[in-house]
Amino acid sequence: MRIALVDHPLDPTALLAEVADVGSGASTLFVGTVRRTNQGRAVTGIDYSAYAPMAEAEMQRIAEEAAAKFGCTHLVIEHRLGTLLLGEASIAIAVSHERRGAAMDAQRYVIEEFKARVPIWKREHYVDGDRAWVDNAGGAVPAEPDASVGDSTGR
Amino acid sequence: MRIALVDHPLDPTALLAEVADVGSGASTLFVGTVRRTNQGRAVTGIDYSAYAPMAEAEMQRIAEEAAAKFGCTHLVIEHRLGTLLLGEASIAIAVSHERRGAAMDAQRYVIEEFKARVPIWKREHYVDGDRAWVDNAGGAVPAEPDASVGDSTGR
Amino acid sequence: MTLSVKHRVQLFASWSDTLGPTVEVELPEGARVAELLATLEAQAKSKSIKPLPRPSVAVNHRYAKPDTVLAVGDEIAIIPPVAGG
Amino acid sequence: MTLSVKHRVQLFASWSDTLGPTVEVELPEGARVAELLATLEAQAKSKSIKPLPRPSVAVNHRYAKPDTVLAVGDEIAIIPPVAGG
Repeated sequence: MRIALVDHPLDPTALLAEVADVGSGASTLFVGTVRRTNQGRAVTGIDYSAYAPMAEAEMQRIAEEAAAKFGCTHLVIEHRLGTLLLGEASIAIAVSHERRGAAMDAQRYVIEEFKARVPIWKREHYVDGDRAWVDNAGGAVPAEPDASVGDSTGR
Repeated sequence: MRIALVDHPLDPTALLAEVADVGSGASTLFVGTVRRTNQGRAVTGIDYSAYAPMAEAEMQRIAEEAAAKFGCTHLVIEHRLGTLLLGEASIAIAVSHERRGAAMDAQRYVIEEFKARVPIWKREHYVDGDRAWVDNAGGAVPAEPDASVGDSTGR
Repeated sequence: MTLSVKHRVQLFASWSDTLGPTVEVELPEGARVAELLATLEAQAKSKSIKPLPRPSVAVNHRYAKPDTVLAVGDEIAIIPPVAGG
Repeated sequence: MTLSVKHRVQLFASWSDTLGPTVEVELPEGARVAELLATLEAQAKSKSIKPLPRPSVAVNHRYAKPDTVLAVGDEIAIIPPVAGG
Protein backbone atom coordinates (compact mmCIF):
# COMPACT_ATOMS: atom_id res chain seq x y z
CA MET A 1 0.00 0.00 0.00
CA ARG A 2 1.38 3.40 -0.97
CA ILE A 3 0.06 6.97 -1.31
CA ALA A 4 1.82 10.02 -2.71
CA LEU A 5 1.38 13.62 -3.76
CA VAL A 6 3.62 14.27 -6.75
CA ASP A 7 4.58 17.30 -8.82
CA HIS A 8 5.34 15.48 -12.07
CA PRO A 9 3.11 13.77 -14.66
CA LEU A 10 1.50 10.57 -13.37
CA ASP A 11 2.42 7.21 -14.87
CA PRO A 12 -0.73 5.08 -14.43
CA THR A 13 0.91 2.08 -16.09
CA ALA A 14 3.66 2.04 -13.50
CA LEU A 15 1.01 2.03 -10.76
CA LEU A 16 -0.74 -0.91 -12.38
CA ALA A 17 2.57 -2.79 -12.49
CA GLU A 18 3.21 -1.88 -8.86
CA VAL A 19 0.01 -3.57 -7.62
CA ALA A 20 0.34 -6.63 -9.89
CA ASP A 21 0.64 -9.91 -8.02
CA VAL A 22 0.22 -13.53 -9.09
CA GLY A 23 -2.14 -13.99 -6.15
CA SER A 24 -4.45 -11.35 -7.64
CA GLY A 25 -6.87 -12.22 -10.41
CA ALA A 26 -8.12 -8.69 -11.02
CA SER A 27 -6.53 -5.27 -11.26
CA THR A 28 -8.29 -1.96 -11.67
CA LEU A 29 -6.98 1.45 -12.51
CA PHE A 30 -8.89 4.71 -12.14
CA VAL A 31 -7.52 7.84 -13.79
CA GLY A 32 -9.01 11.30 -13.37
CA THR A 33 -8.11 13.77 -16.09
CA VAL A 34 -8.62 17.48 -16.79
CA ARG A 35 -11.79 17.81 -18.81
CA ARG A 36 -12.41 20.27 -21.61
CA THR A 37 -15.54 21.72 -20.06
CA ASN A 38 -16.89 21.95 -16.53
CA GLN A 39 -20.43 23.07 -15.89
CA GLY A 40 -20.61 24.49 -19.38
CA ARG A 41 -17.42 26.60 -19.27
CA ALA A 42 -14.46 25.88 -21.56
CA VAL A 43 -11.44 24.96 -19.42
CA THR A 44 -7.82 25.45 -20.50
CA GLY A 45 -6.08 24.10 -17.40
CA ILE A 46 -6.25 23.56 -13.67
CA ASP A 47 -4.02 24.51 -10.75
CA TYR A 48 -4.11 21.88 -8.03
CA SER A 49 -2.86 22.83 -4.59
CA ALA A 50 -2.95 20.95 -1.30
CA TYR A 51 -2.58 21.21 2.42
CA ALA A 52 0.06 18.59 1.89
CA PRO A 53 0.68 17.02 5.33
CA MET A 54 -3.02 16.60 6.00
CA ALA A 55 -3.74 15.45 2.42
CA GLU A 56 -1.14 12.70 2.80
CA ALA A 57 -2.52 11.71 6.21
CA GLU A 58 -6.07 11.57 4.82
CA MET A 59 -4.97 9.55 1.77
CA GLN A 60 -3.23 7.10 4.08
CA ARG A 61 -6.36 6.80 6.23
CA ILE A 62 -8.53 6.16 3.15
CA ALA A 63 -6.10 3.48 1.92
CA GLU A 64 -6.18 1.79 5.32
CA GLU A 65 -9.98 1.93 5.42
CA ALA A 66 -10.17 0.33 1.97
CA ALA A 67 -7.72 -2.38 3.08
CA ALA A 68 -9.84 -3.12 6.15
CA LYS A 69 -13.19 -3.07 4.32
CA PHE A 70 -12.23 -4.96 1.17
CA GLY A 71 -9.12 -6.89 2.18
CA CYS A 72 -6.94 -5.28 -0.45
CA THR A 73 -3.35 -4.56 0.43
CA HIS A 74 -2.27 -4.01 -3.17
CA LEU A 75 -3.37 -0.39 -3.44
CA VAL A 76 -1.59 2.73 -4.69
CA ILE A 77 -3.00 6.27 -4.80
CA GLU A 78 -1.16 9.17 -6.43
CA HIS A 79 -2.39 12.74 -6.91
CA ARG A 80 -0.55 15.36 -8.92
CA LEU A 81 -0.23 19.01 -7.82
CA GLY A 82 0.65 22.09 -9.82
CA THR A 83 -0.65 23.27 -13.20
CA LEU A 84 -2.23 20.59 -15.37
CA LEU A 85 -3.26 20.96 -19.00
CA LEU A 86 -6.27 19.49 -20.76
CA GLY A 87 -6.26 15.70 -20.73
CA GLU A 88 -3.51 15.39 -18.13
CA ALA A 89 -4.07 13.02 -15.22
CA SER A 90 -4.67 14.49 -11.76
CA ILE A 91 -5.24 11.22 -9.90
CA ALA A 92 -4.47 7.55 -10.43
CA ILE A 93 -5.71 4.74 -8.20
CA ALA A 94 -4.52 1.19 -8.79
CA VAL A 95 -5.88 -1.83 -6.91
CA SER A 96 -5.39 -5.53 -7.35
CA HIS A 97 -7.25 -8.26 -5.54
CA GLU A 98 -7.90 -11.98 -5.71
CA ARG A 99 -11.56 -11.22 -6.45
CA ARG A 100 -12.72 -8.68 -9.04
CA GLY A 101 -15.71 -7.50 -7.00
CA ALA A 102 -13.52 -6.44 -4.10
CA ALA A 103 -11.06 -4.70 -6.45
CA MET A 104 -13.88 -2.65 -8.02
CA ASP A 105 -15.50 -1.93 -4.65
CA ALA A 106 -12.16 -0.68 -3.30
CA GLN A 107 -11.59 1.48 -6.39
CA ARG A 108 -14.95 3.16 -5.97
CA TYR A 109 -14.54 3.60 -2.22
CA VAL A 110 -11.15 5.26 -2.62
CA ILE A 111 -12.17 7.75 -5.32
CA GLU A 112 -15.43 8.73 -3.58
CA GLU A 113 -13.76 9.22 -0.19
CA PHE A 114 -10.84 11.02 -1.81
CA LYS A 115 -13.15 13.50 -3.54
CA ALA A 116 -15.02 14.17 -0.29
CA ARG A 117 -12.18 14.36 2.21
CA VAL A 118 -8.67 15.01 0.92
CA PRO A 119 -7.70 18.70 1.32
CA ILE A 120 -6.79 19.48 -2.28
CA TRP A 121 -8.19 22.43 -4.21
CA LYS A 122 -8.44 23.25 -7.86
CA ARG A 123 -8.60 26.57 -9.61
CA GLU A 124 -9.85 26.27 -13.15
CA HIS A 125 -8.57 28.51 -15.95
CA TYR A 126 -11.16 29.35 -18.57
CA VAL A 127 -10.85 30.28 -22.23
CA ASP A 128 -12.07 33.81 -21.40
CA GLY A 129 -9.14 34.33 -18.99
CA ASP A 130 -11.28 34.00 -15.88
CA ARG A 131 -10.28 31.73 -13.00
CA ALA A 132 -12.34 30.18 -10.26
CA TRP A 133 -11.96 27.85 -7.32
CA VAL A 134 -14.22 24.89 -7.99
CA ASP A 135 -15.21 22.29 -5.44
CA ASN A 136 -16.40 18.72 -5.77
CA ALA A 137 -19.90 19.62 -4.62
CA GLY A 138 -20.29 21.89 -7.66
CA GLY A 139 -19.56 25.23 -6.00
CA ALA A 140 -17.46 27.89 -7.74
CA VAL A 141 -15.87 30.99 -6.22
CA PRO A 142 -14.21 33.51 -8.55
CA ALA A 143 -10.54 33.74 -7.66
CA GLU A 144 -9.27 37.16 -6.55
CA PRO A 145 -7.58 38.68 -9.61
CA ASP A 146 -4.43 39.54 -7.66
CA ALA A 147 -4.39 36.42 -5.52
CA SER A 148 -1.03 34.79 -5.19
CA VAL A 149 -0.97 31.19 -6.33
CA GLY A 150 -0.50 28.95 -3.33
CA ASP A 151 2.56 26.78 -3.12
CA SER A 152 1.30 23.73 -4.89
CA THR A 153 3.15 21.34 -2.65
CA GLY A 154 1.46 22.75 0.42
CA ARG A 155 2.88 25.03 3.05
CA MET B 1 -16.13 1.47 -29.26
CA ARG B 2 -14.08 -1.58 -30.16
CA ILE B 3 -13.95 -5.25 -29.18
CA ALA B 4 -11.39 -7.88 -30.12
CA LEU B 5 -10.18 -11.40 -29.49
CA VAL B 6 -6.41 -11.45 -29.81
CA ASP B 7 -3.73 -14.13 -29.73
CA HIS B 8 -0.88 -11.95 -28.47
CA PRO B 9 -0.16 -10.39 -25.05
CA LEU B 10 -2.57 -7.60 -24.14
CA ASP B 11 -1.34 -4.01 -23.81
CA PRO B 12 -3.69 -2.45 -21.25
CA THR B 13 -1.90 0.91 -21.45
CA ALA B 14 -2.62 1.16 -25.16
CA LEU B 15 -6.30 0.53 -24.43
CA LEU B 16 -6.33 3.30 -21.84
CA ALA B 17 -4.77 5.67 -24.39
CA GLU B 18 -7.33 4.57 -26.97
CA VAL B 19 -10.31 5.64 -24.84
CA ALA B 20 -8.72 8.89 -23.61
CA ASP B 21 -10.63 12.01 -24.62
CA VAL B 22 -10.49 15.59 -23.38
CA GLY B 23 -14.25 15.42 -22.98
CA SER B 24 -13.84 12.63 -20.44
CA GLY B 25 -12.93 13.33 -16.83
CA ALA B 26 -12.55 9.72 -15.76
CA SER B 27 -10.99 6.62 -17.24
CA THR B 28 -11.06 3.13 -15.83
CA LEU B 29 -9.15 0.04 -16.75
CA PHE B 30 -9.96 -3.49 -15.64
CA VAL B 31 -7.38 -6.22 -16.14
CA GLY B 32 -8.00 -9.89 -15.41
CA THR B 33 -4.87 -11.98 -14.90
CA VAL B 34 -3.99 -15.63 -14.40
CA ARG B 35 -3.93 -16.27 -10.69
CA ARG B 36 -1.54 -18.56 -8.85
CA THR B 37 -4.27 -20.61 -7.19
CA ASN B 38 -7.89 -21.33 -8.00
CA GLN B 39 -10.12 -23.01 -5.46
CA GLY B 40 -7.09 -24.17 -3.54
CA ARG B 41 -5.17 -25.75 -6.44
CA ALA B 42 -1.79 -24.40 -7.62
CA VAL B 43 -2.14 -23.22 -11.23
CA THR B 44 0.77 -23.07 -13.71
CA GLY B 45 -1.11 -21.72 -16.73
CA ILE B 46 -4.41 -21.55 -18.58
CA ASP B 47 -5.52 -22.38 -22.13
CA TYR B 48 -8.25 -20.02 -23.30
CA SER B 49 -10.33 -21.07 -26.30
CA ALA B 50 -13.41 -19.50 -27.83
CA TYR B 51 -16.29 -20.00 -30.17
CA ALA B 52 -14.86 -16.97 -31.90
CA PRO B 53 -17.63 -15.62 -34.15
CA MET B 54 -20.22 -15.81 -31.37
CA ALA B 55 -17.77 -14.49 -28.75
CA GLU B 56 -17.14 -11.43 -30.88
CA ALA B 57 -20.86 -10.94 -31.49
CA GLU B 58 -21.59 -11.23 -27.77
CA MET B 59 -18.78 -8.82 -26.85
CA GLN B 60 -20.15 -6.31 -29.36
CA ARG B 61 -23.66 -6.68 -27.88
CA ILE B 62 -22.32 -6.13 -24.35
CA ALA B 63 -20.43 -3.02 -25.48
CA GLU B 64 -23.56 -1.66 -27.12
CA GLU B 65 -25.65 -2.38 -24.02
CA ALA B 66 -23.10 -0.54 -21.85
CA ALA B 67 -23.16 2.40 -24.26
CA ALA B 68 -26.95 2.55 -24.11
CA LYS B 69 -27.18 2.15 -20.32
CA PHE B 70 -24.33 4.42 -19.25
CA GLY B 71 -23.83 6.70 -22.25
CA CYS B 72 -20.23 5.67 -22.77
CA THR B 73 -18.98 5.42 -26.31
CA HIS B 74 -15.30 5.34 -25.30
CA LEU B 75 -15.11 1.65 -24.54
CA VAL B 76 -12.64 -1.05 -25.60
CA ILE B 77 -12.75 -4.74 -24.66
CA GLU B 78 -9.98 -7.19 -25.56
CA HIS B 79 -9.68 -10.84 -24.56
CA ARG B 80 -6.65 -12.98 -25.24
CA LEU B 81 -6.83 -16.61 -26.40
CA GLY B 82 -4.20 -19.35 -26.32
CA THR B 83 -1.90 -20.45 -23.50
CA LEU B 84 -1.32 -17.86 -20.77
CA LEU B 85 1.22 -18.09 -17.98
CA LEU B 86 0.89 -16.94 -14.37
CA GLY B 87 0.28 -13.21 -14.08
CA GLU B 88 -0.49 -12.70 -17.77
CA ALA B 89 -3.59 -10.69 -18.68
CA SER B 90 -6.56 -12.52 -20.16
CA ILE B 91 -8.92 -9.53 -20.44
CA ALA B 92 -8.64 -5.77 -20.47
CA ILE B 93 -11.58 -3.37 -20.42
CA ALA B 94 -11.00 0.36 -20.80
CA VAL B 95 -13.75 2.97 -20.43
CA SER B 96 -13.69 6.74 -20.31
CA HIS B 97 -16.61 8.98 -19.49
CA GLU B 98 -17.38 12.55 -18.56
CA ARG B 99 -18.57 11.30 -15.16
CA ARG B 100 -16.64 8.86 -13.00
CA GLY B 101 -19.74 7.07 -11.71
CA ALA B 102 -20.84 6.10 -15.20
CA ALA B 103 -17.32 4.97 -16.12
CA MET B 104 -17.17 2.66 -13.08
CA ASP B 105 -20.73 1.40 -13.62
CA ALA B 106 -19.90 0.57 -17.24
CA GLN B 107 -16.69 -1.20 -16.22
CA ARG B 108 -18.57 -3.40 -13.78
CA TYR B 109 -21.41 -4.09 -16.20
CA VAL B 110 -19.03 -5.18 -18.94
CA ILE B 111 -16.94 -7.56 -16.83
CA GLU B 112 -19.96 -9.16 -15.14
CA GLU B 113 -21.84 -9.68 -18.42
CA PHE B 114 -18.66 -10.87 -20.12
CA LYS B 115 -18.06 -13.52 -17.47
CA ALA B 116 -21.65 -14.73 -17.72
CA ARG B 117 -22.21 -14.68 -21.47
CA VAL B 118 -19.18 -14.70 -23.76
CA PRO B 119 -18.43 -18.22 -25.09
CA ILE B 120 -14.83 -18.55 -23.96
CA TRP B 121 -13.50 -21.50 -21.98
CA LYS B 122 -10.46 -22.06 -19.88
CA ARG B 123 -8.59 -25.20 -19.07
CA GLU B 124 -6.33 -24.80 -16.09
CA HIS B 125 -2.98 -26.57 -15.80
CA TYR B 126 -2.01 -27.57 -12.28
CA VAL B 127 1.35 -28.15 -10.63
CA ASP B 128 0.54 -31.89 -10.35
CA GLY B 129 0.15 -32.16 -14.16
CA ASP B 130 -3.63 -32.40 -14.03
CA ARG B 131 -5.83 -30.25 -16.26
CA ALA B 132 -9.46 -29.25 -15.90
CA TRP B 133 -12.08 -27.15 -17.62
CA VAL B 134 -13.14 -24.53 -15.12
CA ASP B 135 -16.20 -22.34 -15.45
CA ASN B 136 -17.09 -18.96 -13.98
CA ALA B 137 -19.77 -20.47 -11.75
CA GLY B 138 -17.09 -22.52 -9.96
CA GLY B 139 -17.57 -25.83 -11.75
CA ALA B 140 -14.61 -27.97 -12.80
CA VAL B 141 -14.57 -30.91 -15.21
CA PRO B 142 -11.36 -32.95 -15.54
CA ALA B 143 -10.13 -32.69 -19.12
CA GLU B 144 -9.85 -35.97 -21.05
CA PRO B 145 -6.17 -36.94 -20.91
CA ASP B 146 -6.01 -37.49 -24.67
CA ALA B 147 -8.24 -34.57 -25.62
CA SER B 148 -6.96 -32.49 -28.47
CA VAL B 149 -6.50 -28.83 -27.61
CA GLY B 150 -9.14 -26.79 -29.36
CA ASP B 151 -8.03 -24.22 -31.89
CA SER B 152 -7.67 -21.25 -29.61
CA THR B 153 -9.02 -18.81 -32.14
CA GLY B 154 -12.26 -20.76 -32.45
CA ARG B 155 -13.34 -22.97 -35.30
CA MET C 1 -44.25 -39.57 -42.79
CA THR C 2 -41.88 -37.02 -41.25
CA LEU C 3 -38.95 -35.54 -43.14
CA SER C 4 -35.67 -35.44 -41.27
CA VAL C 5 -32.90 -32.84 -41.33
CA LYS C 6 -29.20 -33.28 -40.60
CA HIS C 7 -27.85 -30.49 -38.39
CA ARG C 8 -24.11 -29.90 -38.05
CA VAL C 9 -23.36 -28.94 -34.45
CA GLN C 10 -20.15 -27.42 -33.04
CA LEU C 11 -19.01 -28.42 -29.56
CA PHE C 12 -16.53 -26.89 -27.13
CA ALA C 13 -14.54 -27.58 -23.97
CA SER C 14 -15.62 -30.75 -22.10
CA TRP C 15 -18.33 -31.45 -24.69
CA SER C 16 -15.76 -31.34 -27.48
CA ASP C 17 -13.48 -33.65 -25.48
CA THR C 18 -16.30 -36.21 -25.24
CA LEU C 19 -18.11 -36.02 -28.60
CA GLY C 20 -15.55 -34.23 -30.83
CA PRO C 21 -15.46 -30.68 -32.16
CA THR C 22 -18.42 -31.25 -34.51
CA VAL C 23 -21.20 -33.81 -34.79
CA GLU C 24 -24.09 -34.33 -37.16
CA VAL C 25 -27.49 -34.81 -35.56
CA GLU C 26 -30.48 -36.04 -37.56
CA LEU C 27 -33.77 -34.69 -36.26
CA PRO C 28 -37.32 -34.47 -37.57
CA GLU C 29 -38.04 -31.32 -39.57
CA GLY C 30 -39.24 -28.57 -37.23
CA ALA C 31 -37.37 -30.00 -34.23
CA ARG C 32 -36.58 -27.64 -31.37
CA VAL C 33 -33.43 -26.87 -29.38
CA ALA C 34 -34.66 -29.05 -26.47
CA GLU C 35 -34.80 -32.13 -28.72
CA LEU C 36 -31.30 -31.50 -30.07
CA LEU C 37 -29.96 -31.17 -26.55
CA ALA C 38 -31.71 -34.36 -25.38
CA THR C 39 -30.19 -36.28 -28.29
CA LEU C 40 -26.69 -35.01 -27.57
CA GLU C 41 -27.01 -35.60 -23.84
CA ALA C 42 -27.91 -39.22 -24.53
CA GLN C 43 -24.85 -39.58 -26.78
CA ALA C 44 -22.58 -37.99 -24.17
CA LYS C 45 -23.93 -40.27 -21.46
CA SER C 46 -23.03 -43.33 -23.53
CA LYS C 47 -19.50 -42.06 -24.15
CA SER C 48 -18.45 -40.54 -20.83
CA ILE C 49 -18.66 -41.94 -17.33
CA LYS C 50 -18.31 -38.42 -15.92
CA PRO C 51 -21.46 -36.33 -16.19
CA LEU C 52 -20.89 -33.28 -18.42
CA PRO C 53 -22.05 -29.84 -17.30
CA ARG C 54 -25.40 -28.82 -18.70
CA PRO C 55 -24.76 -26.55 -21.71
CA SER C 56 -26.65 -23.77 -23.42
CA VAL C 57 -27.35 -23.93 -27.13
CA ALA C 58 -26.51 -21.11 -29.54
CA VAL C 59 -28.19 -20.65 -32.90
CA ASN C 60 -26.61 -18.22 -35.35
CA HIS C 61 -24.32 -16.74 -32.65
CA ARG C 62 -27.09 -16.09 -30.12
CA TYR C 63 -28.25 -18.05 -27.10
CA ALA C 64 -31.41 -19.94 -28.07
CA LYS C 65 -34.37 -20.96 -25.92
CA PRO C 66 -35.42 -24.62 -25.57
CA ASP C 67 -38.45 -24.03 -27.81
CA THR C 68 -36.51 -22.37 -30.63
CA VAL C 69 -37.20 -24.25 -33.87
CA LEU C 70 -34.08 -25.34 -35.78
CA ALA C 71 -33.96 -24.45 -39.46
CA VAL C 72 -31.85 -25.84 -42.29
CA GLY C 73 -28.57 -23.91 -42.47
CA ASP C 74 -28.63 -22.66 -38.87
CA GLU C 75 -25.20 -22.41 -37.24
CA ILE C 76 -25.69 -24.45 -34.09
CA ALA C 77 -23.29 -24.72 -31.15
CA ILE C 78 -23.23 -26.41 -27.77
CA ILE C 79 -22.03 -23.87 -25.19
CA PRO C 80 -20.78 -25.44 -21.94
CA PRO C 81 -20.61 -23.11 -18.91
CA VAL C 82 -18.37 -20.24 -19.98
CA ALA C 83 -15.15 -19.14 -18.34
CA GLY C 84 -13.94 -15.98 -20.05
CA GLY C 85 -12.65 -12.89 -18.34
CA MET D 1 -9.63 37.36 34.30
CA THR D 2 -9.32 35.05 31.25
CA LEU D 3 -5.98 34.17 29.72
CA SER D 4 -5.83 34.42 25.93
CA VAL D 5 -3.91 32.27 23.44
CA LYS D 6 -2.65 33.20 19.97
CA HIS D 7 -3.38 30.47 17.43
CA ARG D 8 -1.62 30.42 14.07
CA VAL D 9 -4.08 29.31 11.40
CA GLN D 10 -3.34 28.19 7.83
CA LEU D 11 -5.82 29.03 5.07
CA PHE D 12 -6.31 27.70 1.56
CA ALA D 13 -8.02 28.42 -1.78
CA SER D 14 -10.61 31.22 -1.61
CA TRP D 15 -9.99 31.72 2.11
CA SER D 16 -6.29 32.23 1.47
CA ASP D 17 -7.10 34.68 -1.34
CA THR D 18 -9.16 36.76 1.10
CA LEU D 19 -7.28 36.57 4.41
CA GLY D 20 -3.81 35.40 3.32
CA PRO D 21 -2.11 32.01 3.69
CA THR D 22 -1.78 32.34 7.47
CA VAL D 23 -3.41 34.46 10.17
CA GLU D 24 -3.01 34.72 13.92
CA VAL D 25 -6.19 34.54 15.94
CA GLU D 26 -6.29 35.47 19.63
CA LEU D 27 -8.91 33.55 21.58
CA PRO D 28 -9.61 32.91 25.26
CA GLU D 29 -7.86 29.86 26.67
CA GLY D 30 -10.02 26.78 26.16
CA ALA D 31 -11.77 28.23 23.11
CA ARG D 32 -13.41 25.81 20.70
CA VAL D 33 -13.30 25.35 16.94
CA ALA D 34 -16.70 27.06 16.57
CA GLU D 35 -15.37 30.27 18.15
CA LEU D 36 -12.31 30.29 15.90
CA LEU D 37 -14.50 29.86 12.85
CA ALA D 38 -16.87 32.64 13.94
CA THR D 39 -13.92 35.01 14.40
CA LEU D 40 -12.48 34.21 10.96
CA GLU D 41 -15.88 34.43 9.27
CA ALA D 42 -16.32 37.94 10.69
CA GLN D 43 -12.87 38.92 9.37
CA ALA D 44 -13.63 37.47 5.93
CA LYS D 45 -16.95 39.29 5.78
CA SER D 46 -15.20 42.61 6.38
CA LYS D 47 -12.64 41.95 3.62
CA SER D 48 -14.66 40.34 0.84
CA ILE D 49 -17.92 41.38 -0.74
CA LYS D 50 -18.39 37.84 -2.07
CA PRO D 51 -19.49 35.32 0.53
CA LEU D 52 -16.86 32.60 1.01
CA PRO D 53 -17.88 28.95 1.09
CA ARG D 54 -18.31 27.56 4.58
CA PRO D 55 -15.12 25.68 5.49
CA SER D 56 -14.26 22.81 7.76
CA VAL D 57 -11.54 23.18 10.37
CA ALA D 58 -8.68 20.73 10.74
CA VAL D 59 -6.68 20.30 13.93
CA ASN D 60 -3.43 18.34 13.72
CA HIS D 61 -4.26 17.01 10.22
CA ARG D 62 -7.73 15.72 11.11
CA TYR D 63 -11.17 17.24 10.62
CA ALA D 64 -12.28 18.71 13.94
CA LYS D 65 -15.78 19.09 15.37
CA PRO D 66 -17.18 22.52 16.35
CA ASP D 67 -16.83 21.66 20.05
CA THR D 68 -13.20 20.55 19.82
CA VAL D 69 -11.13 22.57 22.30
CA LEU D 70 -8.07 24.26 20.81
CA ALA D 71 -4.77 23.71 22.64
CA VAL D 72 -1.51 25.63 22.52
CA GLY D 73 0.64 24.25 19.70
CA ASP D 74 -2.22 22.70 17.71
CA GLU D 75 -1.74 22.85 13.92
CA ILE D 76 -4.93 24.52 12.79
CA ALA D 77 -6.18 24.88 9.20
CA ILE D 78 -9.24 26.29 7.46
CA ILE D 79 -10.37 23.75 4.86
CA PRO D 80 -12.67 25.22 2.17
CA PRO D 81 -14.76 22.69 0.20
CA VAL D 82 -12.25 20.29 -1.34
CA ALA D 83 -11.76 19.54 -5.02
CA GLY D 84 -9.19 16.78 -5.38
CA GLY D 85 -9.50 13.78 -7.63
